[in-house]
Amino acid sequence: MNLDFTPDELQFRDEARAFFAANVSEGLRARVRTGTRLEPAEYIQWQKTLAGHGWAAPTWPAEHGGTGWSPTQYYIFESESARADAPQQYHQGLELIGPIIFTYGTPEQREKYLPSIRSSDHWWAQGYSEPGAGSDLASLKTRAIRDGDHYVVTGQKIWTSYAQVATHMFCLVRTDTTVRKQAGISLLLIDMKSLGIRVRPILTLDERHHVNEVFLDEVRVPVADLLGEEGKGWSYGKVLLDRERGIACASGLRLGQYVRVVKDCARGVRVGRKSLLDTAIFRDKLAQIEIEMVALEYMGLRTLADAVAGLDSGPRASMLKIRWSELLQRITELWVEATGYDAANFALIGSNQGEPLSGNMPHPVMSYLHARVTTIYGGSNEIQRNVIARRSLGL
Amino acid sequence: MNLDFTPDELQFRDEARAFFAANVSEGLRARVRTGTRLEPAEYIQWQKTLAGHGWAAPTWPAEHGGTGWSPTQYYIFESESARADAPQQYHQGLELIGPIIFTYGTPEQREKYLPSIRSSDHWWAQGYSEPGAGSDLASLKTRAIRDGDHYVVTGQKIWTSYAQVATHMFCLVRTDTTVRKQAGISLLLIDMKSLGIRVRPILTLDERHHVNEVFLDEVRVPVADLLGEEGKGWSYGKVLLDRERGIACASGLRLGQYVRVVKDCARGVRVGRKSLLDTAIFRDKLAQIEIEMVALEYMGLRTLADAVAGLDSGPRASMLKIRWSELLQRITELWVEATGYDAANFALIGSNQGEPLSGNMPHPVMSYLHARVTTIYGGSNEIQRNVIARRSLGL
Amino acid sequence: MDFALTPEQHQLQNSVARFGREYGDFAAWRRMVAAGHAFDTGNWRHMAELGWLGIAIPERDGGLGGTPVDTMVVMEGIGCSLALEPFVSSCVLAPALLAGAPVAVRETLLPGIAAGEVFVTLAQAEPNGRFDLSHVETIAVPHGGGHVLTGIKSHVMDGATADWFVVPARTRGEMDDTDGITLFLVAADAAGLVRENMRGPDHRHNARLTLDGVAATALLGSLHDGLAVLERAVDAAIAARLAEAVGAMDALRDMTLDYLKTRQQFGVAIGSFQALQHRMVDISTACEEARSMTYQAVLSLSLPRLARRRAISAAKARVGQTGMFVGHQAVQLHGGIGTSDELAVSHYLKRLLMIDLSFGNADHHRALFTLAEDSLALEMAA
Amino acid sequence: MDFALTPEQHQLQNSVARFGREYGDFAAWRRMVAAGHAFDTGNWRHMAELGWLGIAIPERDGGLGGTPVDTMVVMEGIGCSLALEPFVSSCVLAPALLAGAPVAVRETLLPGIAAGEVFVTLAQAEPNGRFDLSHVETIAVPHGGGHVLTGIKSHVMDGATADWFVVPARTRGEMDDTDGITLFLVAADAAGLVRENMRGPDHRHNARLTLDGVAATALLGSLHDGLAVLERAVDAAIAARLAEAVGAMDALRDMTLDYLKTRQQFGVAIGSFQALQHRMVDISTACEEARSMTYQAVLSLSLPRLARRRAISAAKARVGQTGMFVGHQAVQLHGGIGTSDELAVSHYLKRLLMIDLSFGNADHHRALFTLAEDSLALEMAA
Repeated sequence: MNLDFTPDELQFRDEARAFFAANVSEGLRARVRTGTRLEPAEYIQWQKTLAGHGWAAPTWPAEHGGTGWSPTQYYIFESESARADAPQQYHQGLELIGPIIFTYGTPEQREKYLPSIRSSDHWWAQGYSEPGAGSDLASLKTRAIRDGDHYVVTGQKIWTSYAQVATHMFCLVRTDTTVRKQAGISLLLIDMKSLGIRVRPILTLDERHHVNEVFLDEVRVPVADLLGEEGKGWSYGKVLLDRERGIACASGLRLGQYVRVVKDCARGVRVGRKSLLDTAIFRDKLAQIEIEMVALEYMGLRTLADAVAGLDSGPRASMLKIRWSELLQRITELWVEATGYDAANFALIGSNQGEPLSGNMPHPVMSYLHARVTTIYGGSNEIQRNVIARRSLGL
Repeated sequence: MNLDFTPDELQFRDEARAFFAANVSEGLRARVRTGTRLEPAEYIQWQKTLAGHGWAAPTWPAEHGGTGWSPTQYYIFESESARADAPQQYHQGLELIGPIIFTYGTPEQREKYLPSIRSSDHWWAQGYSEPGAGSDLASLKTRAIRDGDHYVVTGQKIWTSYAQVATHMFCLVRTDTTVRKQAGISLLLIDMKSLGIRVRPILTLDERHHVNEVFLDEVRVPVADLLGEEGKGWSYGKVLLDRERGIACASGLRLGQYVRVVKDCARGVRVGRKSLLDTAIFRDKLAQIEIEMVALEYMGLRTLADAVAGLDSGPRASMLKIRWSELLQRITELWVEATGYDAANFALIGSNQGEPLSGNMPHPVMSYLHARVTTIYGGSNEIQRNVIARRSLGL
Repeated sequence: MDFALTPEQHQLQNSVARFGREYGDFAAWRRMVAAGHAFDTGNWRHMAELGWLGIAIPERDGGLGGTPVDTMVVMEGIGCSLALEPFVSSCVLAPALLAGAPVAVRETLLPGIAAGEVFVTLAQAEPNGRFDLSHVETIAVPHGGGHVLTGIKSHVMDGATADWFVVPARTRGEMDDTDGITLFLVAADAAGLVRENMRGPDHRHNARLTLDGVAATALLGSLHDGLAVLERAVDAAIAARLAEAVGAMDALRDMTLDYLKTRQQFGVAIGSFQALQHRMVDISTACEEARSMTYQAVLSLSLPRLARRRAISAAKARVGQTGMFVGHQAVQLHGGIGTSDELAVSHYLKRLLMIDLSFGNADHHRALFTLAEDSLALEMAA
Repeated sequence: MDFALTPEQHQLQNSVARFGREYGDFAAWRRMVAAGHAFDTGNWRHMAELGWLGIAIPERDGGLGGTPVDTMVVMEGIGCSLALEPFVSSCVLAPALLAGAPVAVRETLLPGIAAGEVFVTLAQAEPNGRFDLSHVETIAVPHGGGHVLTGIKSHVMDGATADWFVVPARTRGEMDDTDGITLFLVAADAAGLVRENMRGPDHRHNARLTLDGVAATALLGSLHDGLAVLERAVDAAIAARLAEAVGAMDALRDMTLDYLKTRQQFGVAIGSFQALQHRMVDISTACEEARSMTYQAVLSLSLPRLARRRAISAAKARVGQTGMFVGHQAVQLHGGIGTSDELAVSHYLKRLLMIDLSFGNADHHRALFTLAEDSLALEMAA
């Protein structure tokens, strides 16, 4: 049992550190430090920067154009990235469909889709949730009817992130309505330019547009874009859900960025003759969060080590998702608290409408509001607890 | 809407205050301030003091020998009692069976039992829980078979407080096994001197003996000691459970005693050059508890006002039980925390075994341990939440 | 001792509820907000006609001379319907701040406030003051028989639409001294006053003021001695604000309970899941706590200072916490749809967030509670 | 980077588990405790034979020269079986405190400790010192070539059965100075030493010492400079203690899960109720957190001081909290039976309570964490 890196790993760490130092501009760094989601163009630019260095797909095997890194290298990469206030990569193509394509896809599908995911020339959206199928994905209703060489898809998806800019959507559809629930569900790769697709923006509570409703009205999808076997889409979907939680594990490393921002903020706030950061109560709450983050970090490291050793890490991925999202919410709550009355400044109005606000506003409030989503998406924390209780505790 | 007392009520408050000032000896006060349960002899003595003043049964109507007070007078009585560090009355006879006897009992039963409850010549124990029937009381198994003028009772009760000193036990028994669950349950008043009763002490986690197992082996109970109608015992039982929660409402007033004790304790503990009470973090935690106690107090007052007005207070009684027990646990946890390393001093050993410890030990730890029971007894907090969800929220 | 409303208050409550039904349409609210309005002027006129705007104004000044309980009844309705009208600032806080003002000022402002034609608010918070009422850096210096004011007031509730500001400024002493604070009346269009308008996440229109030698219209109350009036007025405003929180919390509770009963997942209503049931119970308990705390806060306004301060700070801290709990859990239990701007749920959360912040957050008020508690203990001992 | 045990450590773990099965009978434990024994001397002898008592003692001093991970493996087993043996005080803390002791002292004590024949513990806590290691009022004055000590040590872990005490005393400076603290060895039967023995709620036998001109047997390490050694030894002891907590927590988790699956109410196993399922998940998560924290604490012992201090204090705070959570919830989910002295559940809770308290509680270590964090930041900036 040890936490030491090998000489090779240390060398890789230095390489990664140098890469981030050279490639994360002060502007991008500042942008990341606002704590809010990047714009698609920013994500794409960063992905191209990584691709230029051969680091487009840190979790993919080399044979599919990935870096072929060990889990430890991936951990080093992610922690150096977080340390440098570099952006996270946008994950839906890279983590949620890419691995399915290289695992279950045909050679043609791999060739057609994988390079564009790495280069971010394609932007993938996830078409899973439906108005009546949120936590209960297996009850989804979007129909795909075979018609010659095509499926004709009709239905409605919701909470589709960035559908407004996506070039493609991977989509769970029902190809057989005679069987129950999970059976009869297939996974289609759909070109967003197809006729019959309509995207309706949904404004979220942070007043931003990143999710959508997607209406599919007799959309014709070539049978060649069926992923894997008909009726087995559900099983691939479960792999996706598991990977999505894996992402949450890496996200844990990013919490440190928020803590740095909260500390900077609190340091600048005066309470009497002290800075807020030096008041006992505030600092104690922050310390509590930081300590819980250490626990999260080491739970993540143990999960990583299990991955290196090829072991099943049991329910720890779900636990990480729960703990990470709860901590993110508490950090952003503390951030809003630190800002004091400034939190009321969401936007200028009147003659200087649209101009930026002072003191990093409204980022703390936007981050706080956006963080409310993290205990809901990717399998709500209630669902995660159900899953742990059933699968791991046998209840 | 106002919180003012009438002139009569103010006069009563002065009377109560004077009574407690005159009748709570410094020794008794100190005993109450240890925060641990009194011994039966101490309860009995205090009950006799109250009885001597005509205040034996503050919640009973005058026609049954009670004070006939309004709910407001009862509130005044209880708050003055708490303020003076007077003991609470032992409630099982007074609150859990007395009211059933005067509501549903025969004139003979009233005459036989009520005066001795008030004078505390009888000590009543509650025979409800069984090893297989804790939260699920309706599944109790103790049988009572009619044999002439007697019931013959066989079975086992558990968690019976003070059965070792009780003169009587009110006991739920199954008189009909052909019907399901609640039906077929009757309430018997059992003389603890009856043949066939065996009491086995259960030591609880605070290392004290106040609960017991009670084994009943063909115990003959006169039919005259059936309370109310055969098979209706369950409905009286529900009244008891509701009253038990009502007691919790008054108990809320007692939390202030604990807070005073914790403050005294913390004032005497040094942290560097300060007292622990003056350190920001400790004081903040205490303030949080005190503030929640204010909320509890006013929820109690609203419940009281509803009682005065003859209104149903909905789920508030269950809410009070939940909040009171949670707060008591947090106060006693803070008390233990305040004591620091002294909390490890539970008892002297060796040559001076049995001698008292310094610094009020081991009362904080005993109180803390005993408080664990309060979220379990009288309908566990989980059951209370079920009840609120079903009855009040319609879930 | 009772918590019942008088028949008149019941009537007011019914009238508030009717008003909510008539004007409290969320789709209309969203359209209004999208159009950039600070609030609905039609609503405001109607409130004025119903006499509500004068409830906290003495009869001699053209108001109804109502009690804090009357104000509470109105504010619950406002909270319930997410109304953005500047009731607390103009109709609760301002009249209390003007309690000791010269008759001429009262005659000018108070009937106008009651009629809904004049808007007054408090400009207290300063950049380095956090939540402390006695932190006043803004300086007032005598000038031509009056005073001119210089300083920054960084967060002025409802400041974007106010005609007048009550501005605490320092007339003597050091930064955090309790002595030497004087209240001044400043016109929104006074020379030297720069106003930046900002909307909150809750869509309220607030402002930041920069005063550079601004001539005060009047001195309110007595020189150097403004803190006591300020503190009392803020306590009255807090009590009103908490009633708003109670209204918002109850609304969230009701819509969440309704959602649990109707939303189907896994073939059943999600309200059949015990973990969600227990959460819903905790939401309901939080609402009961907040209501109880608000009652005691409202009823404390007539008590001596320390008892009032203890009660108000206890309530402000706890209602803030329970409000955030209910807001967060309402969003969580609604799931995805709860995070949509199109549903009212998250707007209530944002309003509760701003209420938690207003007049100082829970940490601040726990500290004030402890101060009051210790002072009361000393008083008792003496 | 890996968290795997070596084959030897796996073997040790198996041996500890076997030991637990053979000796860890709760009924026997209760009988032993009822008979007033501090611990099971048979167990202790057996542990000595297995070599465990010398794990943290260098080979040159007659020990096995093991790593903190080896100690962790043993302590987990101790926690799991509620063993009361004074392993941490005599076999972890004492060897670390004696690291800089004269050879003669080491030769006298360490082989005896490893053999289970000598018991040494630390007498650090003082009545006014709370949890602060640098709070030393006990005075050591030179006398006849050595020192005599006067003061009170109010809580000495396993002090009732110790033969020797390591006593920090002040040789210069003021009460809370970090400089001027010197470690002395004092015999339990030294003249002028009064020992009051007390058992804890967890049935450990501790002591309170009053020293009135007690002659020290030896000075350990260098004069005035004892704090660094003390702090390092305490950190090693904390890491061991946390492994004990992890063992106790896992045991509680397992017995609670088992209870949920077997206890029937309302005609079903109570583990079918979702609210209890979710609680059980939170218990399991708390156990995972505690284990992760303990690993990082154990692995931090070789790091530079500030990094070690940060890691240890983070772990001590969090394991304390998660331990109390698991203890409380285990009792709660067991219901009435969980509060009975006859069941092991509440004894684990009491042990976890005492572990939370030992070497300073969560509040104390959050403050120390912040200190280390800030110092590390300064170091990084420099």
